[in-house]
Amino acid sequence: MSLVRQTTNGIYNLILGLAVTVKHLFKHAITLQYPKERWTMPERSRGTVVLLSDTETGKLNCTACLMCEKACPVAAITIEREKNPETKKFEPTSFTIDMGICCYCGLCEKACNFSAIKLTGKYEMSIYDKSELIYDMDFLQKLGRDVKYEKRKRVVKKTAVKKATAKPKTTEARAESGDKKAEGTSSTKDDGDVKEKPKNETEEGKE
Amino acid sequence: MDSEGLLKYITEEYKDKIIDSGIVGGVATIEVKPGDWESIAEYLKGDMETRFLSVSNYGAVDYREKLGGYQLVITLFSYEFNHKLTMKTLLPAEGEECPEIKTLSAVWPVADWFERETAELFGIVFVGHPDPRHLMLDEDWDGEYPMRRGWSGRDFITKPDK
Amino acid sequence: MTVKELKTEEFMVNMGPQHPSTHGVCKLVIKMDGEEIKEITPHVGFLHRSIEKIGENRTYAQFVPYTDRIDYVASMNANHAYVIAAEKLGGVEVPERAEYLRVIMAELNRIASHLVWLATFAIDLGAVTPFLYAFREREMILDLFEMTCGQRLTYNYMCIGGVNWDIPKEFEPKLREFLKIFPSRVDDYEDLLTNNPIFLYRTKNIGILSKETAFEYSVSGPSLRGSGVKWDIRKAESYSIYDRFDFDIPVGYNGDAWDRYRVRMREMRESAKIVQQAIDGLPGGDIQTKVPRTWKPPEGEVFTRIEAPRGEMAYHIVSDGSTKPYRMKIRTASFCNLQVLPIIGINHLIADLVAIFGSLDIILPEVDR
Amino acid sequence: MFELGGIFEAIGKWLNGFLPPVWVTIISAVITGLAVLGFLSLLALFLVWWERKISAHMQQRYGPMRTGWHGVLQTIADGVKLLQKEDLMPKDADRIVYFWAPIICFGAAFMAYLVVPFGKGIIVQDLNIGILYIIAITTFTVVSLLMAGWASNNKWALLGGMRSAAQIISYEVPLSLAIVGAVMLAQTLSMNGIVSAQAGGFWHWYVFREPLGFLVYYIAATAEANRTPFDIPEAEQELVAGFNIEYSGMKFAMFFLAEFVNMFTVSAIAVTLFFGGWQPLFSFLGFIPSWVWFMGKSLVSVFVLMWFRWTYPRIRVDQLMNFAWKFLLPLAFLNIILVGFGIVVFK
Repeated sequence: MSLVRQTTNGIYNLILGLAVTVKHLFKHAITLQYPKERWTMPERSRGTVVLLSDTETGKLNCTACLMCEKACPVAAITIEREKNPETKKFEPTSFTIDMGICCYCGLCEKACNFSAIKLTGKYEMSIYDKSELIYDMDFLQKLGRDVKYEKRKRVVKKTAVKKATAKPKTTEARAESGDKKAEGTSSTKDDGDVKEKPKNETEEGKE
Repeated sequence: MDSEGLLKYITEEYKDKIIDSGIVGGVATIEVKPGDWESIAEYLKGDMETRFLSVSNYGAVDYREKLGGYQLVITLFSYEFNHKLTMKTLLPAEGEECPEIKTLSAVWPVADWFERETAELFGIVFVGHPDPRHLMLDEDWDGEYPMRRGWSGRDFITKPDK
Repeated sequence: MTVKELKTEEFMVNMGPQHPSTHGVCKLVIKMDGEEIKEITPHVGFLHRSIEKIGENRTYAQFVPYTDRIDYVASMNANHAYVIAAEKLGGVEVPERAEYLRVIMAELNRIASHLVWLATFAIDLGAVTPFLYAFREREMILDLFEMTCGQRLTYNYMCIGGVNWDIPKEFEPKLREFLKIFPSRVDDYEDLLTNNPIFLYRTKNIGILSKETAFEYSVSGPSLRGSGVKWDIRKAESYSIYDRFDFDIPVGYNGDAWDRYRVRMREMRESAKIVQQAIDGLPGGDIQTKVPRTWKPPEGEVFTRIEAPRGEMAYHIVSDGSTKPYRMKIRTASFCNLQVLPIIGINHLIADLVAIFGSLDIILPEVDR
Repeated sequence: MFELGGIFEAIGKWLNGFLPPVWVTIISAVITGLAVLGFLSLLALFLVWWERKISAHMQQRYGPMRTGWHGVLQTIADGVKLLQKEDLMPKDADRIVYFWAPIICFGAAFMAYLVVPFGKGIIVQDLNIGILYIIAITTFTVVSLLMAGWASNNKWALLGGMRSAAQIISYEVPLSLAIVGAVMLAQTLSMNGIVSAQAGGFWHWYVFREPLGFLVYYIAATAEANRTPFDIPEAEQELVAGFNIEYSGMKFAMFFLAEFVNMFTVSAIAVTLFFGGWQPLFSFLGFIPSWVWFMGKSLVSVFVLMWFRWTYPRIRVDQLMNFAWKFLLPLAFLNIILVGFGIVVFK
């Protein structure tokens, strides 16, 4: 008797499975025909890193404070800088990112106080030669030309409650750097031995 | 038993074997002599009051600069009583020396792989281990121990060529 | 030639590192008698990146992206395990909203991880279609993650002191839509597999993991619960804010592959329940406690563990008071769970080994770290 | 109208008009051979595409979409790719056996079509032992799979070959016994004879006379054609790809096409034996050409096989054997007894 019940049960469940697949046969496909159709990447999408420039002057926002270089866990960012004799401010002379080792974590964007570096929704950056993955400053600036962004306001005091829609990191990063300034610049020193980089000339107080 | 009660019980029960004890980060912690490592583990597993049937974590810390040796750390826990215990021991060693200690894999079979990993990465010899092959590293690894402090076999950060 | 003269011989087979059913680069050296398995020797380490050593060379904040890579199928849970440990080490308080967001993300990722497991488990048994169905639902979860943190696989969502991004406006309606359709989708999978006689034949009484063996090998997570042990760190130690939610711990009875399958299927529904409660009770407020950029936790050590989708994930961090950990030991579930494979996989056919391996839900980067 | 059978007869008559009979025989043999080969190649190409589309839509995907309308030319593109591939042979392979295995596999699949009645009068040779011939010739497949598994000198391939030998030989027994039921009812071994015995509406089809026989036949045929849930000789997840693991290029393509041709073969036999062959559903639907009926029914049967494949998990090798010997074989015997009773009682 149990054999009969088992068999009928089994056949019922086999048919149940067939019903599920045939039900899906008449549903619309959910996949995308990739090169013809493309996803719209969400606003926060973390793809290729770009350097942002000022919308009015067209100059890079980067002030070569080396914060992103220090924040990078894989040391993909290399910055060389020079002091502009006129303005007495640092300017980057070379800014390279090795996208081959970049892990797209977004810590550089979080570390930046000047809206100079951003991870964008661009993702089709495949090339044949690995060395072409090392992006230089001009190329990064070119990539960042059409990227919309909000320039961070110079708010020193943090706001208490954030709206869900606002980009919370903006104010936080600001507030964080505010905290840090209060602490003094000595706290940046320990980052130094991650990479052999000049560590004492971080121009935090410049802003 | 909560951490304090457990610690109290264990320190009273194994008074003569425990060097140091305390609560570190909410977990009852005891330190024993390397010679007692295996015997106290067996006791703790068999003790009906503790019933440490399982190993949560088992590894080593290179304390050669600070304490002059490697510290073995094993965190035990008991499904039955839901309590944890960290047991430590310091293996004195200097330089490139490989200290020796008795294996725990007879007590908890899971310690097998933990010890194989610790052995190859720290250079601690587990005496009596049933299968002392390399686990993570190549079979023909050159004999350096990568998890030791100051190991500089390879640079961890590669810079792009300029 | 008489029958007596015919000799049979055991032979060795390398299953992996390139084999479709080892779920990554794991090599099993199998001694076989015909199709019957006599001995299994796992060889791991192909993916060894020495993440523990990397941890000693990175600041606490810089290490978060690396935790994504430990268990890339459940990165949120891996993030969670690490930030909890670091916060406990430094005594950082986390805002309530951040805790809720963490729980939502961790539970969603648990569902996603179990869906990947279901997909690969079904495909191991030869059923290809559930694979695509499971990935369809996983895509919905990944879309939610992507709109929140911008990535689909390695999220780097949690940071020490909270979470990096607040959820966007369109997150909540999408999540509720997902929670609404998800149970019916799980029903679909169950129709395809659970009581299918072929599936039952392939998984019932296969790879029985007894309670005792599970204890000895510190098996954790759904594989342990499949053996009938009601043990879940979310309940037993109640890290984060899990004590506020109402959910069950599904357990099996025999510890065979089918029980482990059932436990995971039911766990997906329980996780959906937790997410529902969390999104309903999501408070407003801050999402991050300010942690200085070069954060130095006090000297000391900490041991914390969480219930990751594959089981217990624990961090043992030793701090010497500098910006970088002095030592970081990561205990992952797969590392211990894989060790029972030579015990429970023996005397089965090679087709069963594939089923057992699938039912244990091993992920190799977690074993090798 | 549109009956193809007439065309072949007309060609024969026309040739007979001016050629000696020997030449007619040779030419017609060549023509039929080429026709069957061409038909099967097209059929296999179509079936491969069809399976891809069915599986894709069952999984809410599109499947091939680029080559031609909805990717109809995809299989041809794949075939061209396979042709261009290097023909690899493992160093320690048994060269002769390795070379011949795919040819025998494809040849056996091809030969079965000699006696399949595609429509009224469309049959290459109506042998009076047609069904016996098919059973005999399809068994060659197992030889080729075993050859492939052995010659590859690969442990996985050997396991696959052994599995296939065990499986196909086991399932041959219930399969043949299920066919016996239909033969008893039709009182003939000729394929055309079996079809004509089921004339006059669908209630005369043998599937309603002996449903048990049909069930046993269909399950055994699924195994015979190496389809999921009985595709254990290939079993990509366990044996990587089983017997054809070392094959590449055109040799692999031959195995691949043979699998699809075999799938159509078992469907065609199922249609012939149990669904009235090229007979229409109702006799008033007779204006639709008979070959359309035959192809339609066969493709439905093929669809069901594909449907199985994309729904079920794979059964284990020992369970497969148990199922054949302990379940299907008694059922097949029961079917013969029931059919015998039926013939005696209702005659």
